[in-house]
Amino acid sequence: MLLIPCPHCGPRNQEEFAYERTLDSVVRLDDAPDAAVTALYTRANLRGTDHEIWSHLCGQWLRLTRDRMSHAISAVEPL
Amino acid sequence: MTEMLVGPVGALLSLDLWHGTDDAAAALAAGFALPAAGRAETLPTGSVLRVGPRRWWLLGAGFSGDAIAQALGDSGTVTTIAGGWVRVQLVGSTWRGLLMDCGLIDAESPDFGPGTVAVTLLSHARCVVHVRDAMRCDLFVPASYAEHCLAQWRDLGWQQVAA
Amino acid sequence: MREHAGTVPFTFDGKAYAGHPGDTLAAALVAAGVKLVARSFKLHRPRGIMAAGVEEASALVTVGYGAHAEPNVRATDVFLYPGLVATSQNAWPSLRHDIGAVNSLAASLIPAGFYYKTFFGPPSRWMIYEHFIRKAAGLGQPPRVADPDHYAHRSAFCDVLVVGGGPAGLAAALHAAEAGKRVILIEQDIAPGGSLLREAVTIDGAPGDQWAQTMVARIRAAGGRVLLRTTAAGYWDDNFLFAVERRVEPGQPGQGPAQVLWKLRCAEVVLATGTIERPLVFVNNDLPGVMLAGAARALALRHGVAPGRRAVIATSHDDAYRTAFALADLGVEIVAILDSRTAPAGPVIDAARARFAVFADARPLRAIRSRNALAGLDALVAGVRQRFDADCLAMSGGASPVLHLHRQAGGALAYDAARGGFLPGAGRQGNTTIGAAAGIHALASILDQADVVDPLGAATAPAPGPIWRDDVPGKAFVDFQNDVTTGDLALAQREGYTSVEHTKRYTTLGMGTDQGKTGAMVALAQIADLRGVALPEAGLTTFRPPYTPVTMGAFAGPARGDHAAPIRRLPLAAAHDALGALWVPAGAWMRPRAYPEAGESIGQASLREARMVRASVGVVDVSSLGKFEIAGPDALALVAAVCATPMAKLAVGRGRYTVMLREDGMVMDDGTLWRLAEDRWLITSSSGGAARMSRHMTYVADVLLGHPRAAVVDVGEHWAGLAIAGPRSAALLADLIGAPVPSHMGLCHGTIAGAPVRVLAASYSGERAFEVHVPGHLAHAVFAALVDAAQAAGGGVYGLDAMDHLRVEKGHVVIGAEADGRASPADLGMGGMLRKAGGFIGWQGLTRPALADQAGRRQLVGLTSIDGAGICEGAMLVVQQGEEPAGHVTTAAPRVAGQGAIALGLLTDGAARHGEVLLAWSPTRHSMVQVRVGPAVFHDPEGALYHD
Amino acid sequence: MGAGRYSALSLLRGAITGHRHWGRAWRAAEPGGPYDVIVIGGGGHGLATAYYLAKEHGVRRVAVVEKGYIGGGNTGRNTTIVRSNYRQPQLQRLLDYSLKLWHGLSDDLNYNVMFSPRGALFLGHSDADMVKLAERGDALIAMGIDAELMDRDAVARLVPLLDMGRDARWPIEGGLIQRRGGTARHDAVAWGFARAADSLGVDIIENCEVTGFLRDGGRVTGVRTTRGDIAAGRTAICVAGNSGHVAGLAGIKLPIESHTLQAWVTEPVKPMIDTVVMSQTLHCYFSQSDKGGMVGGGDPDFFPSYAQRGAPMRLEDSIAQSIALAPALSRLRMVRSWAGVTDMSFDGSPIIGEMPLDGLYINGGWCYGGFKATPGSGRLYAHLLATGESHPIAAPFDLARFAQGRTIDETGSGPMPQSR
Repeated sequence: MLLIPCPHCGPRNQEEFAYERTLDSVVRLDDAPDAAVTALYTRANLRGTDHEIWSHLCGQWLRLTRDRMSHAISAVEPL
Repeated sequence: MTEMLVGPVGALLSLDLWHGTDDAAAALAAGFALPAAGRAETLPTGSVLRVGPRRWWLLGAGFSGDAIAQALGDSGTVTTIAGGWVRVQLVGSTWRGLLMDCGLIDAESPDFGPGTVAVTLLSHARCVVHVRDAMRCDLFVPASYAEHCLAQWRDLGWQQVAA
Repeated sequence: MREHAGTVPFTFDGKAYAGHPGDTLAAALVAAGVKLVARSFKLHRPRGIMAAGVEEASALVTVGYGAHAEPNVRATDVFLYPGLVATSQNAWPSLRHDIGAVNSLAASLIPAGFYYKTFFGPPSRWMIYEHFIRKAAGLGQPPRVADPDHYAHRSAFCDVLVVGGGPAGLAAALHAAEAGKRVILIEQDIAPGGSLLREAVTIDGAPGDQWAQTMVARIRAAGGRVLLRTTAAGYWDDNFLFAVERRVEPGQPGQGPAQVLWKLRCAEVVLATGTIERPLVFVNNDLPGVMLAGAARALALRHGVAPGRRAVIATSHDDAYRTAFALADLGVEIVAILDSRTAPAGPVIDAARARFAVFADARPLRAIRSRNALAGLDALVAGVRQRFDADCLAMSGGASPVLHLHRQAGGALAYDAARGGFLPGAGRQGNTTIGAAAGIHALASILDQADVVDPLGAATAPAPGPIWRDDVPGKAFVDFQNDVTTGDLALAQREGYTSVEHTKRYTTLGMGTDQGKTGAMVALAQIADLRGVALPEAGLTTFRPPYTPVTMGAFAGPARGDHAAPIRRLPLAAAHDALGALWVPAGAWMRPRAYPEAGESIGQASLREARMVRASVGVVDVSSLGKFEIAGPDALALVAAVCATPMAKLAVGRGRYTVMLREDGMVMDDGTLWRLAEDRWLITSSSGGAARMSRHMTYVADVLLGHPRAAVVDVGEHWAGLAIAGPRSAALLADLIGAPVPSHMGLCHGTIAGAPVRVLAASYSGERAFEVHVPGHLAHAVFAALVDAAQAAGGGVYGLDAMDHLRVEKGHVVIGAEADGRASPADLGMGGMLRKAGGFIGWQGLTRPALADQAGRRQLVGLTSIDGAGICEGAMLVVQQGEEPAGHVTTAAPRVAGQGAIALGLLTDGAARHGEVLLAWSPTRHSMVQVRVGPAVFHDPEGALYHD
Repeated sequence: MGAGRYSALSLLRGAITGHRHWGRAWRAAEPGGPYDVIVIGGGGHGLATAYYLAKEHGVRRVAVVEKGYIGGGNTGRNTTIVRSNYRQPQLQRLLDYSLKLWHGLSDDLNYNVMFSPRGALFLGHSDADMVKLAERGDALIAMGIDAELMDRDAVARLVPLLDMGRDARWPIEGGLIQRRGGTARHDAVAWGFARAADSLGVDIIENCEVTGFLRDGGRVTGVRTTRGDIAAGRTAICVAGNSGHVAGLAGIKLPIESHTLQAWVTEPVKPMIDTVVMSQTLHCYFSQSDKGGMVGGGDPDFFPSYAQRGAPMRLEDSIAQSIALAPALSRLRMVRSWAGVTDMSFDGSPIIGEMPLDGLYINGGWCYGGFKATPGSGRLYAHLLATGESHPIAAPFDLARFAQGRTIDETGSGPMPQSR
C-alpha cells in the first residue's frame, strides 16, 4: 500500500490517489488524428520505471516517476 | 467522552485562485489571510481553510461572496457550496480516536494540532478535517454521505447529539 | 506433574475436562491424558499435539458451538476459557473409529496428484466423483449462519514497529520508547516472553516470563503501545502492515469487537519473530505422542504438563537437550537422547551425559503405533538398529528463522549451510531483523545489558536434521496437514514437477492452514537431495500474506450489513418518505422510483404519475445530477474542450443541451450547459456519470490545458434539483417566484418560500418544464411549496419510472442505456449537434475509418408495438426468431400521451430501416412482440409544447 | 514417448510398483531449432497453442519458451472460473468456442483438468439489474448459448447461504445462470497441455527468458533468450501480463497496460457452496474449490504494476462485498492471498492476430478473463500460426481494430484500462 507524497498535502496512503495514465499517452486537443489515436491506444507499459499521471483527492494532479516492479517512487512533481 | 454535534454548514464559500497568481496579493485584496497548505486561520468573521492547491474555504456568514469576488478581480473566483456539506463537530478529548477508527491519517501525531486542515477519506467518504483545539475537531462530510458515515460512527460507539 | 485439579471447565467431543488458567487447549488435553485429537486431511491418520503455537499442523479442532463455532482452530493457539467447547473434525462416526482411515489402507492407490490420472469421462461423470471428493475434503464444518461477532478496524502510525515480544523484541521496543520514539510492539501470544516461556532462565534476578511482564510495563510507561494477542498478518509496500488483535478466543462470545484489524504505517519495522522448530523425517513421524522438542519443553515449563511418562529426545543440535532436563524435572523418565551428530560436544551435552543416556550418530527410523498413539521407536544408533519403548518422542531437526514478513516486504535471503537454511539478508523497505530470527541465539548477546543466568549454558545455532532416503519402508511426512510424504516428493520429481513451485502445487506441500511453517524447509532439503543440488538452488516458494489465517470478517471490519458500502441519500429523503416514496438503488444513490397509492402496482403508479405530468404538472427530485460551475476568463476554453456542441455564441442567461465525448469519440455523458455570466458557466450531467465527470474536468483543466484561468467547482451536492414539468408548470412557478418565468432554455434567479433559487427552463419530459436549483440545506421549504402548488393544480410528485416513461416518449437518451459507452454521437442521431470547428475532446477518435462511415453501426431507433402489447426491455431485435440479433431494446415504456407500448432501441443500420417490422424477442421472459421501426420520438416532435 | 497413458488401471499398476514406473510428464527440452513456430510463454494459452499446432495442423517443429516454470504466471493465479455468458456477440462466439472444448478436454489430453460445470451464476440486486441480466440471457440464447433467468426463490434454493433478506445491503432479486459454466483445476490445465504437446514432439523449454528478437530486415526470424538464440519461421507472443514488455523488445507499443488483480482463498471446510457466484453490479465473485477452500476476488488494483503484489484495500472491498452477499463467509479464515498481472487491453477484449512486423504474432490483452478462454485461445492461435489466416471467430480481435474504430467493449467503459 504505497505512501505517495502529494505535492500539496504531503505523504498520504494510496487509497486517496487515482492513477490516470502515463505522461506519453496524453491526447492533446491539437494533435493530428493519427498522433492522437496512437497516443490514446498505445502504451510502452514498461516493466520498469515510467512517468505516470495521478491525482490526489485534494485536487492536486501530480506526475510520479515510478518503478512498476518495486513500486519505488523516484520523483514527484506537481502538474 | 467525545460527542458528535451534527448540523448544516450554514455559510460556506469556495475561493479559487488561478494557477500562478500571487497568493499574498490576493489575500491583501480580500482582506484576510490565505493560509498555507494544510492550515486554517480563524478570524472574527469566520475561518479560512486551505483545502486544495488553489482552493480555500471561507466558513461563516461574515464573508461576502460578491465583495470578495470584486476584490479578487480576475485573479480568482468565489462560489457558494454550503448546501453540499454537513458539519460534524467532535467535542471531547478523544476525537482523534474516531479518525483512527475510520480513516488512515496520522491524527495521533503531535503535529496534527490546532489549525490543521486535512482532506482525507473517512468511512469511504471524502471529508475535510479541521482541528479547532485539543477538545474540538470539525469534520465536513459530503451531505449525501452523512447518513452512512454517522450510522457507521454511531455503530463504532461514538455518541451523536443534535447541534 | 500439576498438583491440583483444573479450575477451567471445558469439553472435548462431549467429554468434560478442566484445565488451568493460561493453558492452551492443547496443554489441558495433554494434561488430561488425551493423545488422539484429530484425523489428517487425506489419509485420516490419527493425529495429536505436535507443536506449541501457530505452526501446529495436525491438532485442528472446531471450537465454540452454534453460530459461535469456529472450524480449523489450532489446539495450540486457543487459550482456555470457562465453558470452552471443542470438537474433533474430519472423522466419522468418531475420532477413534473413523471410516476415513480406510484411505490409509488405500494410500498406495492415492499418491500425490492421483486425481490427475483418473476420473476420466464426460464432465457429468467427473461431477459424481467430485461430489464424494468434496465431501471427503475440507476439515471442519463450515459456518451456516451469519457471523454473530463483529470486527473493528483501527489505524496507527509509529516511528518503530517491533514484531515479536520475545527477549529481542522487548529490548528493542524499550530502547526505542525510552529514546522518545512512537513505538508499537505486537506479540501473537497471550503473554509476552516468546522463547523465554519455554526456558528455565533468570534475567535481572527474575524468571524469564516475569522479566517479560516487567519489560511490557516499562515500555508502556515510556509511552510505547504494546498489543498482546496480536499477529502481524501482512506486510505491504512502504512499511504498511495489517495486524490482527484477538479480543476474545475462538468460539468465545464477547461484547465489543471480537477482533481488531490494525492498519499500521511505520517509519521503521523491526522483525523479532524468532524461529520455528523443524521436525525430523522418519516413518510415522506424525503419530500422536511425537512432538517438536520445543513444544514438549513449553508444555513442561510453561504449563507444568508432562507430555508422557517415558520420553525419547531425538535431535540434530543442542537445543533439544534442554527438553530432557525440563521433562526429567517433572518426573518423566528420559529413556534416551538420540543425537544425529557423530560427535556432539558442549556444556549442555556434558550436563546431559551426566543424567541421561546420550547416543551419538543416532536417529529415529520408525515410530511404532499402538492404539492410535506412540508406543516406541526403532532407531539407528551408529549403524545398528535399536528399539526404544516410549510414549513421547520429542524431535528437533533444527529451526528456521521466521522470515515470512521479511520476504513479503521483498527482503533478500542469505543461505547458511551450517544451519541448513536461510537467514534474512537486506530488507527492501529498511526493515531489520533481530534476535533468533537473525540467527542470534545466545540470550546474553541478545540482552547485552541484562544479567542473564542460563543454567544450561548459552544457546547455540541450530543444525539441520539428516536427509531421509527411504531407509525403512513406510510413510515419512514433510507436510503433516496435507499428508505429503517423502515418497510424494520423489514421485513429483520423477514425473518432471521438479521446480519447487511445481512440486508444491502437485503435492499440495505447504498449502494447508499452517502454510508450511513446520514442513517447508525440511521438504526443500529433501527436494534438493533428490535433485542432487545444494538447497539454495532448489528454489524457494513465495511467502504470501497473511502470515497466519485471518478471519474474513476482520478484513471487512465495519463495512458490514448496511455499511458494507456507502449509500448516498438525497437532501430531501425525509420529505419523499413522508410522501410514501418507494426507493430504488441508482448507482450509489437511493432515489424515489414511484409513489404508489393504495392498491397500485409500481407500473400503475408510474403511468398515473407520468399522465399527471402530461395533463397538468409534476415535481420530481433530480438532485443527484452532476452540476459544475466553471468560472474565470478562460472558462469558455475549458467548456469548449469538454462539451462537443457549439456554445461560443450562447448569450448570458441562456442554456443548451450538450454532450461530452470520451477521447475515443464515444458519448461519455450528456446534460445541459448554461451561461450564468460572461465567464461563468453551469454544466449539468448524469447522476451515474457525476464522479467521472468531476475527475474528467479537473484532468482537462490541470493536465490537458495546463491550468487555464478558470476554476471547476463541483456544486452537485450544493444545489438540490427539483424539476417541475407539465402544461401548468410555467404559471405555477411564476406565482411562486412572483416574477415571469424564463422562456425555454432560459434561466433566471429568484426566491421561493424565502430560499434563493436558480430556475433553468430545461425539459426532459417533453413538456414545458423547469429545473429549480436550491441550496441543499434550504430545499425542504421549496420542495413543499412546489408539491403543494402542483397538487393544488391537479398534479403532484412523480418518480424515476414516470420520468423514464416521459423521456422515452420524447426520445431522450440515457447514459448507460442508449448511450452505453459503445455509441458514437452519430449512432444516437447527434452527429449534427457537434461543433463543426472540432477542438472538443474526442474529435480525433471520430475520424477513425469505421466511425467515419456509418455502415453496420448500431443506431438509435424508436419502436412501436404493433398490437399494443408491452415490449420487453432488453429484448433482442430480430427479423424472425432464432436469428442472430440485429440489435436490442434499450428502454421500454407504455405510451403516456395515448395507448399502447413503445421503446427505444439500438439497431444495425437503424436510421435506414424506418418502417420495417421486427420482432422484439425475449426467450428468458418468453415474450415475442412485433414492433415497427421508426424515429426515436413519439410525442411533440417539433417541440411546440416548450413555448407558452 | 510420454509417461504412459493415465487411467485407474495405471494407478493400480503404480500401487503395486510403488509408482516407480512413471516417467517425466514432459521432457526438460534443450533449445534446438530452427522451429516452424516458437511460442513465447509457457502458460495455459501458450501450451495449448503448441498442442493444437502439433495435433490439428501437424506442425511438429514447435517450441514453447518459458522464462520461469510452466503455469507460473496467470495460469496459476486465477480463480479458475470457466464460462461464456458475455454480452458482446464476438466475445460470446470466442468464449463458447472455448467452453465447448472444456467439455471434452480431460479425455482429449488424457489428463484430468477437473472441469466441473457446476454453474456460473450472476446475481441481480435490483429490477434494473434483472433487466440487464435478462438482456444478457436473451442475447446468449439468440446465439445458441445456454442461459437461464432465475427468480429469487430459485437462487435461494441453489445457494442457501446467500442473504435473501429484503433489507440486505445488496438485496438479491434473482440471477442468470449458465449451467455449462463452472470451474477447473488451473495447474492441471498447464500440465495437461504440456504433457500432451510434449508427447507430440513439442519442445517445452523452461527457465528460458526471451531478451530480444532475431531480425532479418522487416521480418522476425526467432528470439534471443537467456539460453541462446533460437530461430523460427513464426514467433508467437503469448505472455499475457507481460505482453507490453515483450512487444517492447520488438519496439512495438500495444493498447495494453499491466495491472494487478488479487484473489484470496480460505481454510478448507466441508462443502458450503456448489456454484460460482458473481454479481452483476458488484465486482466480487467466489466459489468453493474441491479441496474445500472458498476462492474469491474482486476489482483489480487500478494502476500499472508487474510486481505480482497488490494493496490490502482491494481485499477489504471484495471480502466486505462477499460477506454482504453470503454472511456465513465472515467466520471463515483467509489462509492465503496472491496477485496476478493482468494484460488490461484498451477495450477489455483480447488481441489475437499479426503484429506490425512480419513473422511476429500476438495473443494477449485477456484482462482478468483469460483462464476460461485457454483451450479456445490456443486452438484459434494455432490456426493463425499454421495457416497465416485468422480464424473467423478470432478475426474481430485483431490489433488494427483500435486505430480503425472496431473496438469490442463489453463494459462500454472505453480506452482507459483502470475504468474497466
